[in-house]
Amino acid sequence: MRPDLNLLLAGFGGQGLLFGGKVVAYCGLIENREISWLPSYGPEMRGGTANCSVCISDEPIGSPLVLSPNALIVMNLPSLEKFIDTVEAGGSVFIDSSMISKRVDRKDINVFYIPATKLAEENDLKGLANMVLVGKLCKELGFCSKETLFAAMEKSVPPSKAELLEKNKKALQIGIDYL
Amino acid sequence: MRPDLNLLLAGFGGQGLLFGGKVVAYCGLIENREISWLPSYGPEMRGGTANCSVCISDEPIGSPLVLSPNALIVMNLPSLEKFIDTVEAGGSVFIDSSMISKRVDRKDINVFYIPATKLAEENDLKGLANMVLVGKLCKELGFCSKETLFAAMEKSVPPSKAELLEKNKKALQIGIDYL
Amino acid sequence: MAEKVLMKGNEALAEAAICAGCRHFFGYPITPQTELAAYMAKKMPKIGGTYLQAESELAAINMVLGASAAGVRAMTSSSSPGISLKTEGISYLAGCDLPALIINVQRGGPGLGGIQPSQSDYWQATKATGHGDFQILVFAPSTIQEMVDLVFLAFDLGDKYRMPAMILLDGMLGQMMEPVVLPEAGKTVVPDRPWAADGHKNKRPHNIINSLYLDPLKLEQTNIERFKRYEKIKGTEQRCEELHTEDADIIIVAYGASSRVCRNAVAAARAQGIKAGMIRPITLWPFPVDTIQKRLVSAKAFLTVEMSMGQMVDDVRLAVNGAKPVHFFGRTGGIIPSPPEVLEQIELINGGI
Amino acid sequence: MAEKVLMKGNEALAEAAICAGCRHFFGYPITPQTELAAYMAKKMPKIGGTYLQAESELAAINMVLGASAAGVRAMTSSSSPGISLKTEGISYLAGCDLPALIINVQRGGPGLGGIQPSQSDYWQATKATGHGDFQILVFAPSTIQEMVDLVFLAFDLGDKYRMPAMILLDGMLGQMMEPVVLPEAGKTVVPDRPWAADGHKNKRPHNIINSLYLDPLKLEQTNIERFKRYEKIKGTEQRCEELHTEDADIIIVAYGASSRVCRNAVAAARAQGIKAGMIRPITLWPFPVDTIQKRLVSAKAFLTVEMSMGQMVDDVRLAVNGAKPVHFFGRTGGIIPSPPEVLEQIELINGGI
Amino acid sequence: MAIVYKRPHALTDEVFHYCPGCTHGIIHRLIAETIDELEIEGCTVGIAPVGCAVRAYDFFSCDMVQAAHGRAPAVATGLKRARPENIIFTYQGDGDLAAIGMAETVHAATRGENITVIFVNNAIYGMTGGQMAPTSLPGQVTQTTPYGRDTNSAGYPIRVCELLSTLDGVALAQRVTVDSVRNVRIAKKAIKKAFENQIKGLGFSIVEVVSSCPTNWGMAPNDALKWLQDNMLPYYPLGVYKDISEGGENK
Amino acid sequence: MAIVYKRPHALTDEVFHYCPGCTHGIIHRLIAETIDELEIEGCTVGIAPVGCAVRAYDFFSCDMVQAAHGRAPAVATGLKRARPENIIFTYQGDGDLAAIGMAETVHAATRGENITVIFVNNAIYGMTGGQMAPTSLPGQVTQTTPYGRDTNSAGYPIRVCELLSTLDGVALAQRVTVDSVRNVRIAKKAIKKAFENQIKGLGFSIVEVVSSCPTNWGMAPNDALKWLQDNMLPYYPLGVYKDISEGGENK
Amino acid sequence: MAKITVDEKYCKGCELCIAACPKELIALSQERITEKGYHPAELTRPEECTGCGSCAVMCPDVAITVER
Amino acid sequence: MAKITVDEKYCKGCELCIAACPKELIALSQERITEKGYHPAELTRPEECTGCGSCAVMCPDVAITVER
Ligand SMILES: Cc1ncc(C[n+]2csc(CCOP(=O)(O)OP(=O)(O)O)c2C)c(N)n1
Ligand SMILES: Cc1ncc(C[n+]2csc(CCOP(=O)(O)OP(=O)(O)O)c2C)c(N)n1
Ligand code: SF4
Ligand code: SF4
Ligand code: SF4
Ligand code: SF4
Ligand code: SF4
Ligand code: SF4
Ligand SMILES: [Mg+2]
Ligand SMILES: [Mg+2]
Repeated sequence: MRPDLNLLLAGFGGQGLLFGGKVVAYCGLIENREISWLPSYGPEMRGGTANCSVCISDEPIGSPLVLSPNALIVMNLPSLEKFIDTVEAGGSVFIDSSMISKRVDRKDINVFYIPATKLAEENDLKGLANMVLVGKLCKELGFCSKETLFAAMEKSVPPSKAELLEKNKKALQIGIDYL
Repeated sequence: MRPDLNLLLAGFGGQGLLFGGKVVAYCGLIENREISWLPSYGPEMRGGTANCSVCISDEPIGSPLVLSPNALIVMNLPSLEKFIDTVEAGGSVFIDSSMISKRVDRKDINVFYIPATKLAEENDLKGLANMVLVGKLCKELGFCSKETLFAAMEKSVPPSKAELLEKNKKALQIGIDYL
Repeated sequence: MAEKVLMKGNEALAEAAICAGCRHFFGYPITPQTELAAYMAKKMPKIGGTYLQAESELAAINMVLGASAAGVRAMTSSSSPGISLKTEGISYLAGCDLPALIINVQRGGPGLGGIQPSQSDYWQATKATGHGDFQILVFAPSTIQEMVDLVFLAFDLGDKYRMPAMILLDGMLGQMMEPVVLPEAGKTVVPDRPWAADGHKNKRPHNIINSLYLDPLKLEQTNIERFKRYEKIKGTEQRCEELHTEDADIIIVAYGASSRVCRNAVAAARAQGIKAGMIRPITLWPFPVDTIQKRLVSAKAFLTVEMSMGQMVDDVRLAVNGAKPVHFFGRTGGIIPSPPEVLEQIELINGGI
Repeated sequence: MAEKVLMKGNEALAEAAICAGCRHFFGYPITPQTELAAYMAKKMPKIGGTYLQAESELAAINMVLGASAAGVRAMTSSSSPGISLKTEGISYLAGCDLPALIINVQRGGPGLGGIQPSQSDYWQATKATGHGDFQILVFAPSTIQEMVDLVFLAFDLGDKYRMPAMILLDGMLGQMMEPVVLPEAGKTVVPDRPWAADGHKNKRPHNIINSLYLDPLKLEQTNIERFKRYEKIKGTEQRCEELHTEDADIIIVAYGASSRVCRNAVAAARAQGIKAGMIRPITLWPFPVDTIQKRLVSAKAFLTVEMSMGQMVDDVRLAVNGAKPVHFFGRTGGIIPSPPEVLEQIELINGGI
Repeated sequence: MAIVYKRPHALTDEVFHYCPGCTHGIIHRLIAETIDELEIEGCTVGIAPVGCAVRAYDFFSCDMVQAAHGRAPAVATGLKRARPENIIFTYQGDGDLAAIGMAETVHAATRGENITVIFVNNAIYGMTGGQMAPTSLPGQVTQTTPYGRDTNSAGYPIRVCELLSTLDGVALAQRVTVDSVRNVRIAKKAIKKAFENQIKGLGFSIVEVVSSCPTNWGMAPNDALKWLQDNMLPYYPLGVYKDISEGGENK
Repeated sequence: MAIVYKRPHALTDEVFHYCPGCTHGIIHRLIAETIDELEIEGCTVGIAPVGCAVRAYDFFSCDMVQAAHGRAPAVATGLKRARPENIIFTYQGDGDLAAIGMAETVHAATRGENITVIFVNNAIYGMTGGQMAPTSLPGQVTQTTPYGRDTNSAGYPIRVCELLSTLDGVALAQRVTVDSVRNVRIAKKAIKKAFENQIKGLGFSIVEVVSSCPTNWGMAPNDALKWLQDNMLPYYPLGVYKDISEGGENK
Repeated sequence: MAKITVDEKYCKGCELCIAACPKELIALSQERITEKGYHPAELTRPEECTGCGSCAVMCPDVAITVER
Repeated sequence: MAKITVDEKYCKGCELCIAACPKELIALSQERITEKGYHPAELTRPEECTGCGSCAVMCPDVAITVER
């Protein structure tokens, strides 16, 4: 049995976290596993916090709400502060270090600092920091093959938006390549 | 203990049966007994059947709906046909014989035929046949004194309508006097 | 003692509300409660009160909400379909912790149904007068005198616990006449409402009447606090009448119009030697669970009689919790059961115990 | 087999309804069901169907009534406050014996409440979606695939028994995504509706869709006949899932979103040797009384878990009828209970038996 | 001799349950005559309101649906969207259409819903025993305005045709009455046009019929018509308020 | 130097939860300035709608009530009847006032209910994420008219001021906008008049403010104002539709 | 020659036809009473009826058939 | 002499004030970022401000104080 993924993606609304989660969910779907994806918004009208739970498992998924993630993608400071202590021991955290300067104290988890926003902007991929982080997540956790990841991306972007697809793939690749 | 009165007044809407019942109810009230008054209308918009249950008792009244009357005032044929068999043995029936030409077969009840509508019209009391019947009822059953009956009438007619009161009293008296 | 007068139930409710200090009535016409509104329309202008015929039941209940938010005693009345239309508003009243008196003179349903008396909105009144977790106080008078008394109680408890109260009756009680004694004015005092939205007069922080809590933890907290109040009410405000229950083998549970019929049936059963009795809930919520449970030892069976297909019987079953058999007899659609019908049920059960 | 696609619950409901031949959707926007209407707005014009944004929930449910009266499959969707506004119309649908699909994506209440998931409209759905004596079919999916399947079942049973059906879910299920397989078109056939008001074409007497019966005996008769159908449904249409109930000491009863949490909790309890199991009602009305009663012998205690202050627990108690203890654990106001919280309750109960 | 007037086919044999002299009956007949003349009985579905006309479903021979109070336009919308080939009409009183159903009325109108609305304005709630209606006149005594409608507290009457004619979706808004032979004939024409508009797909057509309620006005039927002429017509001027059909003229 | 513009007292310190550039904020400020200038904060009770402005109760310093969707005029009626000495205003969106609340709006207006209604017409349901409103323009793309509002199936927009100005109870019906400094100043005057009318007891006053929703229109705030000028103003002409106050002029 | 027939099943004696007849030919029967208890309308001078139909146009209970 | 003050607690960088200023004196700060993550408005050439208040009139978040 492959290990479960209990992923939480957290940050501001508008950072594409829900979409990022969807791509990850599709990875599970393609590999014929059980999956769930669940968004959650804060009480603000716009620009508030937004996060997204993704579960991938070989067993039917009970609660789709990830309370103790074994993987966390985080794109703003309030979310880091809110969720860092909920990460399971041994879990992995992916931090957009262009948005968050703070460092994590916990020693029982793996923390990756990726200047995702900066990387994206440098590569003319404004707004695709989310995909850089997803690329890195996939590479580090190996919950699916690179082919699956790209196939998932293809499923997630409507065929009408081909140019968007290319950009997203590029962003994934940057994440995969980032050391 | 005085005997219970379970009175049903039945006929067309507009014949004043509900008001007639109210006067009887007030008789009970004045003599400090338990009373109830309950109207019932048919499904027609106007001109349909209308009837009214009045209970007077020395015990608290349970169901105010009179299903087996010991007194029945009836002012049209359909009502007579509908209710005549429900009258308790030994009960009394008061029939407006100007409206109903039919005679009652039952031998176990007392039947009074009063040409109430005719009497009323002859005395310039159009529309007060109801009171003629109530007068007769009171006289025959003696459930209250004549004073009480007239006092009840006074309670039932708003003081602003003095001339109406007089007419009503006159109609009662005609009923009392009718042999 | 004040004089006994003969009044229709609907009119007695109206007069009692006025005696209890209510000066704000908002309603929409519907049979069989029209006399109530007509009475208000006649009286209110004379005493400086408000009778307002709203454009709909929805508007009426929200006018009540506005008036109650402003800190006055306010009420509305309607009948079954109209109450359905008020459910959103009643849920808002509960969510805003506002008192208000709602009268439901029930008629037969579902849909347009009929205009004859019924008790088929029991579940709606006691479990779901709207969406969400909440309760309202529900009173079930069975005489016109009791209607008057319960109007006072409904206003007083509604104020005390800051929650809506309903008087649940039916077309029969609404339209019958019985003698009543109206209480003297001043029997009840409208309490201060420091929480009301009546203008802060630059003397206090602004008051907010609201049921929105975007933070679910806060919303849960308000619910939990409200339910603590409900628990307290369950402990102190259950009311019922017991009739010959001490030695009863068969205990009827019935309220309102059907309890009157059952009163005759119990008498008839006793007359033929059957030990029947009755528990007559006066509060439907809180349901008089304690009294029913008190009688669990002595009673051999329960019989619930309703003018419905069977609704309150579930609350009786929940109270009895399997300890004794619970039977049901009902008529619906506007039919009032007859004492002999109920007696027959008693006899049947008596044969089986 | 058809391909698995990833869909939001709300969208899956919409697509399933279209697959089931529904071409008439009438709704009014409300969170958290907006995706459903948006999906319909996108799809219906492409397939010659009707998406109509009504002026209100009241209008929407009555449009559904009109369309259903005309003989087509029609539906609406809303969330808690909007459902309260539909209760009069739902009572009319029931009184007219019309099928219709109503979706309630519940949110926290009372009043405006919040927009987070909740299960606090259980009583409303199962006991009083309006005034009068009536029931509607109530389905409680717990996965997106099951939503799709239950949409079909709701339409089919609604047609079969000529009554409204509700799918009761919550914001969590409405907005999450899971893989689903959509059924092939043609899996369900919209049956003939000889009773419909679709024009008599001079070929038959006029059809009347009506819920008014001025004669109480007739109204009672329609109610009694409807309740006979209900009895039949109770006998044949109870549905639930059992999880490890055969040997379970503690049986959780939970539906929808909370049942998913409980699934984790049951697994965790089993992992530490506690014999926990779950009965997951799929139909809330008819409630799966039979299954609960079947497990009365072996189970030592029941635990009802809801996202409310405790509503379904009464139905569990009625089914258990005092034979075993029935416990309750709930969160409300938009809070989803966590598996550890539920586990704790299981442990507590386990310590006590 | 040939029969020149008789009961239309589109009426059943049932005796109306209306009070003697109630103009609801005249309006029923005009609708039925129209259905006969347009030969649409087989495809017409009528909607009975909650109000005195609630039992209209027993009186018309076409298929009928009984709608909740005020919701007839919504029900009509559902029927029409489901079966656009059918002819759908609602029959509504002033309480139904202009009080509780105001939102449904305005919105069916602004949507240009292709239906026909027959609106019976008798300035009272007939069925429930004579309460104030949104169209009750200032000063009018009703059960709920026992001292006469006081516009200060009970507001002003609504002129429905004037209100609706501001909306783009309305094809026809005409006010007629049935107080005299001449006006009944005009009313008939208006009703017929309202049905023809629907056949042509022109959109929402409403005919407001100023009517009487002898019972709740407390008058003999002919006196009621006189009261209508003297009191209602000045407040509710007859005429065409909007008409987009060929040759149509607006006020 | 003296302060010539600052936060009015009738606003609390809370940061609005509105999206950047949303004109709801401007309208809030105008109301608050009016309350300050008329010195009525202590006797004013505002009613927050269901819509983006739902949290208005947190933003105004006067007493506030949150009303059910569309029912603000009914709640206002209750408040005003209970305390006629208080100043009551509702703040409502187009979905709230013109869709679900149409009946309450028309009836509060025809009753001449002595209240002030501030009506924010942004041609969309902002709060729920951009569905069609009764005032969405023909052809306008929204979440529920993804191919543009098709008047054949989704009907025509409602012009609220035009509709309400047919009613006798209305004291003021004026349409303004807040797209420019000049128009904001006109809007302010209208709002102030609507409050003054209430103080004078003139009856129902409504100010319709043509507004923007940058988020759901999918535009930057300044672009949204441009779109408003180009598309909404031609459909919703600014001006006074009814004004019974001294020197008042009707369109 | 023309005539009207009043169907007594329907007639409620409302008198609208009476007021409508330009020739004042209709009256309520003083003797006859219908099943519902109304005095029905009847043509008093049949020979004068023109069959104009005014009575039928005004009859709210659709009780009148006119032949001409 | 006149000046405006933008309260960064309120400013959401919507740019309405920028378009409103007749003298085009306002711009979003490129460096500064508010707690809510917006670039706030600031007065670029303070000496030219007339205190006309146009910016404050248009500010939807009531962030601007004008002194004159
Ligand atoms: C929801 C609801 N509210 C109220 C009623 C009661 N009701 C029945 S008819 C009616 C008014 C009828 O008046 P109108 O529409 O003017 O018709 P009319 O009887 O005058 O022809 C009312 C309020 C109801 N049945 N349902
Ligand atoms: C009864 C009910 N129906 C629907 C909703 C959902 N709802 C919330 S806001 C809203 C529309 C808001 O639009 P509008 O009134 O135009 O205000 P805006 O957000 O555009 O300012 C809706 C439909 C609700 N809360 N209650
Ligand atoms: S109550 Fe009035 S409207 Fe109704 S049937 Fe009688 S006369 Fe006609
Ligand atoms: S969604 Fe639109 S109306 Fe609502 S706050 Fe944002 S911009 Fe303003
Ligand atoms: S109008 Fe018709 S119902 Fe009236 S009296 Fe003449 S025939 Fe009879
Ligand atoms: S047809 Fe003409 S003339 Fe003959 S009775 Fe009728 S109204 Fe008179
Ligand atoms: S208008 Fe106000 S909120 Fe917008 S940028 Fe300028 S100061 Fe900031
Ligand atoms: S006060 Fe006038 S000149 Fe000064 S910044 Fe504002 S708009 Fe520009
Ligand atoms: Mg009317
Ligand atoms: Mg809007």
